[in-house]
Amino acid sequence: MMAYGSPHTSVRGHEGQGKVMELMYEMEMAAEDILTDKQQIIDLDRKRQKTREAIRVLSKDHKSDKHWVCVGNMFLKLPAARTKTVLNEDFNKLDGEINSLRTNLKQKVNKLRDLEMKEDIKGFNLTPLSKSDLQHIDNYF
Amino acid sequence: MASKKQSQEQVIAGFQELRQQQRQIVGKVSDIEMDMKEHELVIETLKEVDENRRCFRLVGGVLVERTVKDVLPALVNNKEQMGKVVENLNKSLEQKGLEINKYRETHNLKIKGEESKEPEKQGHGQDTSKAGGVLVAKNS
Amino acid sequence: MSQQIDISQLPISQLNALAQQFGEEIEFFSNSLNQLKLAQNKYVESQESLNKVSPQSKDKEILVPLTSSMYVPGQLSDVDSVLIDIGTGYYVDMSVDNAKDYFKRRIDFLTKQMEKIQPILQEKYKMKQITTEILQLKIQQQMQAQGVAPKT
Amino acid sequence: MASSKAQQQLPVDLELKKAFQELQSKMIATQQQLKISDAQIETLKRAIQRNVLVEKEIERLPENTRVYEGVGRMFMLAQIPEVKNTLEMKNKAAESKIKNIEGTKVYLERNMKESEDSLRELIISKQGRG
Amino acid sequence: MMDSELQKKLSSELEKYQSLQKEHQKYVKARQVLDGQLSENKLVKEELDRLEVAANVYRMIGPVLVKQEVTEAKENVQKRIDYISGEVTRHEGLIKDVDKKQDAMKEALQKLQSQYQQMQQKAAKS
Amino acid sequence: MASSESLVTENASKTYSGIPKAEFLEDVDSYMASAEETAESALKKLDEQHNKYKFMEYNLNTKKNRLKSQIPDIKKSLDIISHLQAKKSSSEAMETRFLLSDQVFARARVPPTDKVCLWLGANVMLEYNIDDAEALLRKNQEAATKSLKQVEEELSYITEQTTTLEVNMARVYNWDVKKRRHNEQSSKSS
Repeated sequence: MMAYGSPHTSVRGHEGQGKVMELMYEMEMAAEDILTDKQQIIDLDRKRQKTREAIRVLSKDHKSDKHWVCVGNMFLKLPAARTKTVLNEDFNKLDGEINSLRTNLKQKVNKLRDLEMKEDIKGFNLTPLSKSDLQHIDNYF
Repeated sequence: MASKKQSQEQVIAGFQELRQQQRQIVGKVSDIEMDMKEHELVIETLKEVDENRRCFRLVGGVLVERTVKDVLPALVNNKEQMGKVVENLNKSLEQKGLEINKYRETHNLKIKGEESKEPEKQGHGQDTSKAGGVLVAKNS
Repeated sequence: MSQQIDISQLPISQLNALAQQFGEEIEFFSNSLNQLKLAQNKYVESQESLNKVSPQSKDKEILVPLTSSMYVPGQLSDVDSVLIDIGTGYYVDMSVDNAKDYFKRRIDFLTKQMEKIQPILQEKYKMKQITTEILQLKIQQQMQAQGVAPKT
Repeated sequence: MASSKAQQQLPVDLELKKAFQELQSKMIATQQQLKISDAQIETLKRAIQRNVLVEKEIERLPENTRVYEGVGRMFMLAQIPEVKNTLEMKNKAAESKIKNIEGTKVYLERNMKESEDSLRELIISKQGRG
Repeated sequence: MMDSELQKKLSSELEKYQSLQKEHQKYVKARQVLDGQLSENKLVKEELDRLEVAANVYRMIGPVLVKQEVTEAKENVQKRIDYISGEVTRHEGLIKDVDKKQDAMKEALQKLQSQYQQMQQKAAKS
Repeated sequence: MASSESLVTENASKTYSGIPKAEFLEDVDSYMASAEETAESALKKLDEQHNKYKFMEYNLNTKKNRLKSQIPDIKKSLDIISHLQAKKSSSEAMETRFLLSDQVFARARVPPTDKVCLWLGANVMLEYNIDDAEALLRKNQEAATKSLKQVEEELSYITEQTTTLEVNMARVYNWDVKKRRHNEQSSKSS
């Protein structure tokens, strides 16, 4: 995983190209990782909100003593009290997952920032390929 | 010229038909091989458990309740049958390959872009199958 | 077919692009057609499975699908009504007959959708065929003009 | 090549050309329809064959074997004769479907032939005039 | 070099045009999604309209099926339909805007391109 | 035309779980000189290699999707098992609405049980004690998760190789543009 380079460094010799590419790759991976985590947090949060909504609705409903609760592909008829426990458990579990993701996310963001800082000092810009291609052609014209 | 052109197209169509058949056989073989692997895993699992345990087998939409000792031999047999089918398919695959080569020789066909390198590597026939135009009939 | 006249005036490159475009459109429409067909098959299956939810089946011993890979023995406890997922998070208790009607409606709906697509697809096939024909003719003409036509 | 050039230089009989084109697209459509019909028949026949095999398999089972019929995702306990009955009913339904499709096939083929004949007549009548 | 200025302009304009295209795609995709949601909700509404007032309707909230009055369910779905319809119209407006911008840019781009070509031809001759 | 080593298989020994590594083209000039390649033929080779990675990517994506649907199913099964465990010594039957077929839920009574049946594959279903079933499912869950992770890593490795190839293609292309430009200029000045 060593030999990488960006097209416009080619004219200036190839010292350190591999490093740059490696860094770029690392950064991309880190950024992607962050994005997936963020998406997951959003999904989990939506689920959490729904669970909260369910808890609220059921706490207002005193008519029915049993509820249909979805477990996998099916519904189980559970007593109101058990439903409440299940929902609360779900809620807490989701809460825990979201929180641990958030904590990790902070670290990941910091790491990415570190990587980007290095880039800044060296003065390499992260332009997309198409753009650099154009510049490259420009140079020759 | 019209008739000549027609026959060229027919030659190419015939060739593509053969390639299609080849691909179909390859596909079938890999399907059956996957199925065999699945059988292997299940057989291993069943060998480990009590032979009187309840075990069901699905036969064309009908689920039959039996025990492990009834199902296991049926599975082993099934797998053997599949092995034979694969063997036969591999034979016909070989034949198909020969047939294709012969067809290519007799009609003097070349795959475009193949002039400079060895024949197509196996398992990557994909790009040659796309539309017409990839094949060039040489008749000059 | 007024377009035909236009088509025959186009240069080879544009004809090529046009043929390709028709090809893509054909793919798109056949894809949607396939998807509709798949969805319809599911409805048909559901409709058929409702046929077995009948008074004779009351309390019958069944293997209950808990998930797609896990079953457990049980009994069918209600053969008069089923719960139907009508979409967007809504579920309705329906008598078995009403449920069958529901699926019939859905199947008919999809049939209509497919009947709308079919002629479009047919037309696209035709257009593609015409374009390819003209394209081939033009290529032949060009080859003749360049004197590279194979000997007859 | 001579023929294609000649065709182009002659004033094309528009009526004939149109009839040709119509026949051609009809032919393509019919052939597609026939192909679909053949494929449907093929699947149905295979289903029948499979059902026959299943029936044989079930007949070999000890009499008191518990068998379940697949209904959607669920399996419902059934008697062996019951299952056989269902299979036979399915086969009958499939056979009548095959008959239906074969009927449409005959219709399609006849229709096709009629179109061909009428085009032939058109050509003859034109030649007579020319 | 003379044409390098022009070249730069051309490429930057091209880039703008491409980003417009991307925007266009984004909106079209969003509208497709909305269209799908709209038709699904309409089908649901149709089904709800068929029901008797006493029918058992549930809404899935989180993992629980919560019973809902038929009238309330109908109102809810209608509200959703109204909202999505509004979104569809809004997206159509957005798409039209981008279309207009694209058309305008197309002309400018073509001019630039022909200018550039002329320039190149001149350079080749000299 | 002399046949030469492919641009990317020069170092075929470097692989990642059987996926060949695409070497970065450090020095286009010397490569093009030594390999006696025209830009066109070099690009074609790169493109072929690119297609091969795409093919592998497609296969891996199929695998990934299969695992991605398998994992939640196992999770669901485990969720339900925990309910069955809680219920197995009760006297009351469990009331359920199960998915009979697409969009249809039917009602069933499930008497307390300590047995479930699991599909093993190859059209075989085996009866398990709840605890054994749970153990098996957990094992499968772990294996599937691990496998998914590996597939994802392989996919990102392929993306990496594809990027390298794309950069290589761009470099060869640019090299060619530069050369043409140069030739034009030298012919002009002569």
